[in-house]
Formats: sequence, structure tokens, C-alpha cells
Amino acid sequence: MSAPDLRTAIREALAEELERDAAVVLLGGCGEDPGGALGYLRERFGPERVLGAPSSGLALAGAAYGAAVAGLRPVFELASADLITLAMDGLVNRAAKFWHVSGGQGTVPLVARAAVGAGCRRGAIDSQSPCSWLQGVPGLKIAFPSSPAEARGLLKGAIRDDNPVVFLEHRRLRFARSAKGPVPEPDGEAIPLGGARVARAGRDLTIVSAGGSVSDALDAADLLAGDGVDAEVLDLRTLRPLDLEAVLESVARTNRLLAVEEGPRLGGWAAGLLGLVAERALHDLDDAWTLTMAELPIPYSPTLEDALLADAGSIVAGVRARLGLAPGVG
Amino acid sequence: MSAPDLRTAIREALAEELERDAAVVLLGGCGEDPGGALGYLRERFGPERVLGAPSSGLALAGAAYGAAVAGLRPVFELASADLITLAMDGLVNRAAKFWHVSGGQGTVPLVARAAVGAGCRRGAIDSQSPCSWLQGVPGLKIAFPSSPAEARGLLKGAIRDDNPVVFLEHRRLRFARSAKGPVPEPDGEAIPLGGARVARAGRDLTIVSAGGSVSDALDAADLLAGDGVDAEVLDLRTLRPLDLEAVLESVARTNRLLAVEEGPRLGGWAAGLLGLVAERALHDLDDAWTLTMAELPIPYSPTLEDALLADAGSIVAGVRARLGLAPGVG
Amino acid sequence: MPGLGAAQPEHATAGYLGAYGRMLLIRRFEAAMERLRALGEVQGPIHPYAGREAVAVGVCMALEPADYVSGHDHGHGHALAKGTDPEALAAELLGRETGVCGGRAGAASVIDLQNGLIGCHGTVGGSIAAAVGAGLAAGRRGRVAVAFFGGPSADLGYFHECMGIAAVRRLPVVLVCERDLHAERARGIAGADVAGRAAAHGMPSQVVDGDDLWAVRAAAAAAVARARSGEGPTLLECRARGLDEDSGGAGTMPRDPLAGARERLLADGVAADVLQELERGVEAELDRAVDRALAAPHPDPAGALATEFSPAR
Amino acid sequence: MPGLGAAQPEHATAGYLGAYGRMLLIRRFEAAMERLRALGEVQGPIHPYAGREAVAVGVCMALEPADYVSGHDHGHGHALAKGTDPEALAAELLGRETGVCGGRAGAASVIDLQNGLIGCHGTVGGSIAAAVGAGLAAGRRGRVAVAFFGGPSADLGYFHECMGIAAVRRLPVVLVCERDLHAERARGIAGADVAGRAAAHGMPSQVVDGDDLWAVRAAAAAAVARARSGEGPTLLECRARGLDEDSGGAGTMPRDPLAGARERLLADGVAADVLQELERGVEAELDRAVDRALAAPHPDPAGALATEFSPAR
Ligand SMILES: Cc1ncc(C[n+]2csc(CCOP(=O)(O)OP(=O)(O)O)c2C)c(N)n1
Ligand SMILES: Cc1ncc(C[n+]2csc(CCOP(=O)(O)OP(=O)(O)O)c2C)c(N)n1
Ligand SMILES: [Mg+2]
Ligand SMILES: [Mg+2]
Repeated sequence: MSAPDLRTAIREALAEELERDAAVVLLGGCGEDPGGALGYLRERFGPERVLGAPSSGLALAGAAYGAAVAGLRPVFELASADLITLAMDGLVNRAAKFWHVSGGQGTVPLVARAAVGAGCRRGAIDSQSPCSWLQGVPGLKIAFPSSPAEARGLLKGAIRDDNPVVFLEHRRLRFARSAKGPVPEPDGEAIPLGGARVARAGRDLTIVSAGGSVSDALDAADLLAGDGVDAEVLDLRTLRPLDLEAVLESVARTNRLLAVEEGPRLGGWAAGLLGLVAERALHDLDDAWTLTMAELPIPYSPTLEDALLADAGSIVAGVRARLGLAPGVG
Repeated sequence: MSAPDLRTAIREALAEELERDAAVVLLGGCGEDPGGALGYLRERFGPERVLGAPSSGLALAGAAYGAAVAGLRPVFELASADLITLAMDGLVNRAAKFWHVSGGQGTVPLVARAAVGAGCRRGAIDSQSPCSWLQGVPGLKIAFPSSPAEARGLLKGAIRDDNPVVFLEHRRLRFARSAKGPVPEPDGEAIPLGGARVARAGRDLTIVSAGGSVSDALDAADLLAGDGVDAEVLDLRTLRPLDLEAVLESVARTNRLLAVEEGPRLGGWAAGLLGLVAERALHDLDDAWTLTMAELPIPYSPTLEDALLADAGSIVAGVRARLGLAPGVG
Repeated sequence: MPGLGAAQPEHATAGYLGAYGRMLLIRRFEAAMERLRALGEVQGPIHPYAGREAVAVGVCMALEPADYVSGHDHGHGHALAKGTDPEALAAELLGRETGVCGGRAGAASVIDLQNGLIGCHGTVGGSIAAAVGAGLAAGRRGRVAVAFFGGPSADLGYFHECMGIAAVRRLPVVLVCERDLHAERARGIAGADVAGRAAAHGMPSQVVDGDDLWAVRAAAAAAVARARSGEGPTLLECRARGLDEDSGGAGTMPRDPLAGARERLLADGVAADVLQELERGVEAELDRAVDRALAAPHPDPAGALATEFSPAR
Repeated sequence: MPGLGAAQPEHATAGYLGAYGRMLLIRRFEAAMERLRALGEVQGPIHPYAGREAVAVGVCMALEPADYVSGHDHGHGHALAKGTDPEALAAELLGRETGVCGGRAGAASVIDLQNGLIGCHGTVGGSIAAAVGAGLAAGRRGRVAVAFFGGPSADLGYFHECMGIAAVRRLPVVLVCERDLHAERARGIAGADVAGRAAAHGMPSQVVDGDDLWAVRAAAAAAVARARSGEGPTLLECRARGLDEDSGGAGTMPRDPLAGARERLLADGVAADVLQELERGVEAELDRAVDRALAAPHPDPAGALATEFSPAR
């Protein structure tokens, strides 16, 4: 079975969950429609399961929360993750709080899908990573798949999860046909949210990443192997909950930690991860650093955008510099 | 001159800036009005300088951005920091981006004021710290004063700053009449944003905090002195920009770092600060940890809310445990 | 709470008698909570519902128990109107483990799913989104979803965006703008036309005398019938004049909805001693509820603060 | 750009001749950028403005250079109508250092403060908030602020919340809903009544033939005069039928606003050779602008990515 592209992966996951559970409904769909799916799914499942709605993040998130409280499992789509800014009251103040505030009376099983990520010349307001806006919200899960196959399994896991989930679909994954590294779960199965994945085993250095950057880390690991550096690559899969134990276990073996994030350093998950590891296992660490973006909005100019974004090459260069290896070795 | 309470401090700062610069206007004011100020100021400066507006975070933030681009210096008020969720598009996608996206054509000198903080039995949706939602947004400053006197100086600094600023007024400061620790700036002067403040000098441990928690840290430092632990207390004042150099300088002397944050650990600024320090000065650190809240919404029940919040006592207990001191010594 | 029973659609005086009891319960409950607040027993804010009782109770008379309701920050009024047990609600405001939300919510955010109360919403306008969302689910089961919200909501995005969705999808939703004209005057807001704003979304609307239980129930019954038959949403603007702060509660204001309901029942032939017995019953029930709530344990932080997430399905 | 001059309020044919030139410039500019996009020179998205030129140009004819305009994601149309230099705009889309925003913005977010363009807004409805905010400043200086936005904005919170603020404060604002009925049909949206929604906020509104430069200019002039004299905001719903995808640009559709303007000018007595000379001038200016933009340097990451904040005042 050949690995799916992102659109196919998303469409299949949605179709299978709509088929499996009559409570699942799709809302919205005026955006980039990364699954390319909504027209097809509306035809197959009808307008009561696949509902058009104005592209209004405020009301969509609020209504999805109300629908979930009342027993549906809504999946709604924001045209772009930058528009999560409009959906924050529903996600943060309502969906994330309901289970606790109600004293466990009910849950809010909604999924907010959004295209995310820089590198596509979309400019400052259509390229942002929303991870830092949301990671500090208890009660809200963030899934950030690293390949089409992962997206398929994690979307199914997100829809089956009883908690609200923001599901981020990195734009650069659209060009990826196959998952890098092993995909341990058989195709078509849901991946439960919360566990990190060892995308590549190694002994010298742990590179932690998520979403579109994981394949850069894997490429970098291949290049570093030529330098004699055996890098382990961890794919976090979800940023909340965060599988800190998996990172600690890896760092206990490698003693070096690099976190690669597509986003600014200050306030980002990568620096936070270093802090959590330092707090728990300071003396396991020989070195720890991050590779992130500069503290700047993402510029439209291709020259500037490329300069701002990390890739496999900059990961390799960073590791070489940090380990004191001669540049260009290997 | 006696130190002001928070309401007086805010009202005076607003009045002085309205007086000083005709471009300053106040928008909104349907909220808790921590300055208790808007009625008085409207009478003094007239309805063209102190404008009522519906309590709509979406339009207020968007309109403040437009007004700032067109030459005003708007200060608007959200009833509560939890409602920053409604103002995110204007703050994050517009105000924070304008200077860079315009190629430096203009700036967005707005200030968004909001009451923030737990401990007042306001429940999960009226007690949150918004720091983690905003700290990862390049171009947006976050000021978080630690006392009424600091609030006065920092609000004046925020209004004079050419960049957009979120200004957080901690509810517990309302009960504080005086600033703890030295206030180096003479009363009435603006404090420029960006520099941390040594609230208490010490040699054994650096406690970093911001907002309402700084006075807890100072109380804890007094108690720890009885144990023979000489703690330095750093008041960050702003969470973006973050004065990392001040933290590094302190940690280079004390070799121990504790960051105290009123908010969850995952995604919070405290863990991120540890990470930034680990990245730059891992080998200066003998120990580093955070004191934050559990990963939970803030419960209404006073019993549960008190259990969730740190105070001077829990800071002391944490330090004693971490340093291996017998509990109750001193 | 026998004798108070959740408000039910009924056309005899009997239904209104129970409804009057529930209005009285809301009024007395609030006063009791304010007293406990002055004593430091209730520590959180309480947004008063006195003067609006006819709105929540009149609307809930037109509903079935399984119908959904979302409230705004005056949550205790909506909860009691929809049938929440006063003891569980008092315990909630007291922050006790036996509270309807285990003491986690407080007054402004009460949730009581068993009685169809999907939540109360401090964010102005948030209740509208919740009910419109619940309307998506309600239609499948022949249920109706009702949002209560204040006059200030009509200026905000939630109101308009959600009216648009409800109208386009013909959702079984009733939007109840419960205007406290007294509170609005105190805030310096001019009396805007709320009902008229529904026209922008092609939604029918009606201005209702929010001080008159009978008028509210009649308007709500028509809107609920419309919703349940699949014809779509309705906006009701219920104008309550609010209690004058000086009036000191029930009975002293000519427009006090509680006093008005009592007079109407007397005029309709209900005997004074029947009313008095009902009133004594409400007082006794309430006293018992408050006493029990005060005796209930505080939540134990150890267990309560254990898990962030609901266990995966 | 001599010969094209920013659209100015003028009542002679001469004003419309210049305006026609600017409409043509928008149409040709967009076609040139699409060609460069096919070649990979312009890498970002371009939201087409073809078929709406009469709206931006007709409205900007009624404005002074110092008046404020905010646009939506079809930014190049609004920029050129307000007077942005085509060379600086082409360089912007090409991501060059000489771009009007130094290559930082791209087409959807163009800002040109010197020409009063306070920004273009990808967030549907965002342009409305920007103009209403600018209206707060504009009033002090006798200026007017105009928002352009698409039909889908009328369903969203920004539209209603901002109309409320503009109406209550009588701001000198003109809200121009520029509906592309062709695009809406393609998206499966039924033609809603946008102008009617202003009534909910007590704001006057008008449906305007957005394909007719003269009609747009007349409606805009009245709304701008009303705003400037302190009477408050107006909503204009300009309905453009949009170009049929098959029509292949100017001249082939009876309702093409560009062809319509040309015919009207001929009918009003402008000589054909005057028009042809104008058209050749536009083409020549555009070619020169594009050539220069293509020759401009890319920004240098070293300098461009230096500071996060504007230096404190
Ligand atoms: C979106 C939002 N803005 C502002 C506030 C602050 N606030 C709390 S109550 C209130 C006004 C009263 O609103 P509401 O209770 O809906 O109206 P009422 O029925 O009391 O007239 C405001 C502005 C809020 N809770 N939510
Ligand atoms: C708030 C928001 N929701 C969704 C989107 C995604 N989106 C981009 S264009 C578009 C539809 C067209 O809107 P607009 O350009 O305003 O209308 P047009 O003039 O093209 O008809 C949508 C829904 C967005 N940019 N902002
Ligand atoms: Mg209220
Ligand atoms: Mg468009």
C-alpha cells in the first residue's frame, strides 16, 4: 500500500470517522480545504453531516463547543491557523474549560482543523505557527502531525478523543507523499493522542521536533551520520499533552538535546521543552539548545522568508557548530 | 510622598499622559475599570479623548490598531484579560505586524489594558493569565507590573512606546498600597519597557517573577533569609521583550534559578525562561526549577483555588525541599 | 424539590402557580446567597437576577426538560428556572463538593446537563454561540435550544454571526435577549432596538413585556413551537424594567414581575391561602437547601486536581 | 506616474478619463503580475481584482489624497486606485527591496501610508475595523476613512461590531462592500441583502451598480460629503457582476466595467484617438514600471531581519 498524500490522508480519515460514528459532523469549509474533501464528503454524507457555514472563527468555535456539549462530535475548519485568533474564546474559555468547570458532567469532543506553516510566500499573517498561543491552555490538546500517514492516524485519534483538539496541518506536508521514518501503526488505525514517536533511533544527540520540521530533522540526521553523529529524532506528535517522559528517556541516553521549532524562540515550545528537561534532569545534559526563527513576523519576500526558516542544512550546521565539528565534514 | 494604591496609580498615569500628548485617547471602559478612572477622566478631558465603546474586544482591538496607524495613541481596556481571546486578531495579526510588514512606514502605539489574575474567586474564565497566549508574538510587548508604583511608571512607559503593548494589571495589586522593595525611578517618571529590575539583591539563589507574584517572592526571600539562604529577586517587568541578560548575569553569581509563574507550567514563560538560560549558560546552573500552577483550569471553590496557587509559603517550602534544607528551619 | 417541579408547558392556572413559586424561589435564593456573601461564605461574584424572574421562568415554562438552555452571567436565575436543584446550586455558590459542578464553576458558569443547562457564560454573547451549536444537535432529537443573553450582547459579534448561522440553517433555536432596562440605564446605555436587528438576518423577532410572566410564556411558546416544527429560529427581546434599587425586593414596585404574577394569580381566582402555603413551602425548601449546602464538605484538592483531561473514549 | 495621477474629485470628463486610465492600469497590472506568477517571479498569492475596478476607482475619485483607505485581500486594486506607484507595487509583489513595503507585505497586505492606504487585510472583515479606527483620528483633521471589503464580510463580527461603533460615534467613515457576485456564485453563496444590514445600526445605506464608474463615484461622493460634514457613516453595497472566467478580460463582456467606462467616455464625446493615446500611455508606464521592478534588488536578510521593535519614541 503506497503512503497517501496529505489531502487523501485527511479525506480518508474524515470519511472513515463520519462512517463510523453518526455523531461526527463537519462544519465550515470556506478555507484552503487541505483535504480537498468537503465537496466530496458533502455529496457522500449529506448536508446534515457536512455543513457549510460562514468562515467565522468566532461563531464556528462557539457553535462547535455548543454542539459538542449537546452530544455531537464536530470537526470544524479554519481557513488558516492565523485565524485561530478569532476562535480563541470558544476554544480557550469554553471548550478547554468545560470538563473541569462542569465537575466532570460532560466533555467537548471537538476538533479544530487549520492549515499552518511558513515557507509558502503567504506573508506575516498567513504563515504563523499558533502553537505558542495555545500550548499554555490546560484542557486543550494540540496535535501536529509530521507526515500524511501520521496526519491520517492522528486525525482519527483526535476525532475519537473526548477532549477538544486543535489539529494543525502543515502546508509543507502537502508536498510530501510518504512518511519519513517508520510508521509503526498500521494504516487506517487511529493514533491515540499524547505519545511521542521515535522517528529515528540514535545515541549521540536527541533532536525533538513536531509537524513539518520533523522531516527536516530526519534529513539532518542522515547528513549528520556522515559526520559520525548518530542523532535520535523524536516526533512529539502533540504539544499538549507533551510526552516529557519520552524526551527525558532519550536525553538520559544521548545527553544532548536540540529542539527545532518553526516559530520564534521566546514563548515557543522548544525553549519551554528545554526548561522542563533542565528542571527534571539538569545533570543528564551536556548540552541543550534550540533552533527556531528570529523574533520577527514572517516576511513575504522569498529571500527573507528563506533566511528566516530552518531546514536540514541549518540543523546540520547548528549541530556541527555546537559540537565543535569542522563545517563541511562528511 | 506615600506610595499610591493601584487605582490611583493608574488614574494618575492616564491623566498625565492625556495631559502631555493630545494624541492619547482612551477607548472602552465597560469593565472592572481598575483605575476607577474613566468617569473622572471623561469629565476632565472630554468625550473626544475618553471615548465610551461597546465592550467588544474584537472591534476595540481592531479599531485601536486603525486609530494608532492613523496617528493616535489609543489606550483601550478589556474587562478582563480572559477577554484578550476576543482581541487576538487585532493584536496579533495587525498591531504586532504593522511595523515590519509596512517596511517601517509606521508604528502602532496602542496599549491594551486588562485586569488579570487568580485568587479572587472569579472562576476558570475570569482568572487566567494570558501571558502564554501572547509571549510568542514578535512585535507585541507585554508589561506586567509588580506594584502600584511600578504600574504607574510602566503604564506611562507603555503609552510612550511606539510599539503595541498589552498591559496587565494584577487583581491582587489592588490590595497593595506600597511597592515592595526599592523603586529606583522617581515617582511620576515613565519607566521604559524592556529592562528587568533587581527587587532584592542576593547571592545564593535567583528567584525570577513578574506581576502579582513578585511580592510573594520578596516575602519568601525574607523568610529564606532566616534559613541562611540569601535570595535575589528579579522582577521581569516585561515578558516580551525579555531581559535575559539580567537573568544570566544574576544566575552567573547565584548558580541557582527558580522561576515563579501564576499559570500552568507547560507553555508558560517560567519553563521557557529556564530553557533560554540552559541554552546560554547550562554550566552556570547548579539547579533550576519552576513554581507554577497545575495543568488545570482555575477552580471557583476557594479551597481548590488556594490549593492551586503559589504563595510565599509554597515558594519557601519549594526552595527548602530543592536545597535539601530541613522544613521549618528558620 | 417536590412542590416546585421544573416549569412545564401547561395552560391552567396550576402551571402558573408552580411558575410563580419558581420565580419566588429565584428571588429568595438570590437574597439568601447575598446574605451568605456578606458573611464571606459565598466568595465569588453574584450577578443579580432580581426583576428578571419572569423571563427565565416564562421561557422555561414553554420548554421540555430535555430541551437545551444556555445562560449568561446571571446564571443562578437560568439554572433554577430550568429545574436545577436549589441545594446543589447553593452548594455550588458555596464552593462545596456537592455543588452541581462540584464547586468548580461558581454562579456565573453553572452547568447542569441533566436539566439541559449546557452552561452559563461570562463572555458577553457567549451563550448565543453555545445555544446555536446545541441547536445543531437538538434538531436530530426534536429538541429546542434557547440562549439567554443581556442587552449589551446585541452590539457584539457573537450575536450577529450566530444569528446568521441559525437563520441560514433554520436551527431550532430561540434567542432570548433579556434586557434589564434598569441596569442599562445605570450604565448609561440608550435603549437600542434589539429585536429589529434580527431583520438583518431574515429572522422573525418580537418585543415582549419581560415583566409579565404570561406574556413571556406566550411569546416563548410560539417561538418554541416554530423551532420544534423545523421553521427556524426566533429572537425575543424581553424588556424587564428591573427593580429600583430602593424598592427592597418583591411587592413594593408596581412593575415587580413577582408581585405582578402574584396579583394576577389572585385575580384569576387562586385563593390567598393557597398562595401563602406555596410561599411557605418555597421558603421552607430553600431554608432546608441552604442548611444542607452549608453542611456539605469542601472539595478535597488531592482528588479534585488530579487529571487535566477527560480519559480518552 | 505622470499621466495617471491619483483619482481626484472632478466633474468634467477629464476626471473620468484619468479614472478610466487607472481602471485600465489595475486590469493590466494584474495581468502582468499573473504572467510573472506563472514564471515563478511573483511567488505569493494574488486575489484578482478584475471586474471590480469601477468600485475602487470610483470611490477613490471622491477622496482627497490625505483621506484614509483600508483594503481587503485584493490589495493591489485598492492600492493603485488610491495612488500607489505601480513600480513600487510591482516590486512589492516581486518581493524586492524597492517594494512599497520593502517586500515584506506581498499583495494581500499592502500598506502605503504616504497615499493614505493604511493597509490591506486578509482576515475577512479586518479592513472595516482598521477604517473605523482611522475614523477616530480622521475626524480631528477633516479627513474621511474608507473600508473596502467583500460580501462574505457581512456575515462576520467585525462588520456588525464596527458598524455599531461608527454609527454611535458618528465617525467620518464610508463602508464599501464590494461584492463580486460572480465569485460569490462560484462559492455557492446566495445573494444576501448586505445594505439592509446597516438598518440594524441606524446607518444609511445604498445599493450601487458596482460595474458603473459614474454610479459608484456619485454614491461615494455623497457618502464622503456626509462623512466630512460630521453627519456620520454610510454603507455602500457595490454590486459588481464580476468577469466571466471565459470572457478573457476587458472588452468582451457587456458588463465589463472597464469596457463600459470606455463606451461611456466615447458617448460623452471623448475622441477615440484620445482614448487610444491614454491606453498606450498606461501600457508604456506599466511596462517601464515592471521592468524597473524586475531589475530591483532583493532585500538583504542581514539588515532586514535585525530588530523586532520600532525604536522607542
Ligand atoms: C465580551 C465581554 N465584554 C465585556 C465583559 C465585561 N462585562 C461583564 S458584565 C457586562 C455588562 C453586562 O452584560 P450582561 O450581563 O450581558 O447584560 P445585563 O443583562 O446585565 O444588562 C460587561 C460589559 C464581558 N463579560 N464579556
Ligand atoms: C476571518 C476569515 N475567515 C476566512 C478566511 C479565508 N478566506 C480568504 S478569502 C475568503 C472568501 C472571500 O472573501 P473576500 O475576499 O472578502 O470576498 P470576495 O470579495 O472575494 O467575494 C475566505 C473565506 C479569511 N481570510 N478570514
Ligand atoms: Mg449583567
Ligand atoms: Mg476575495
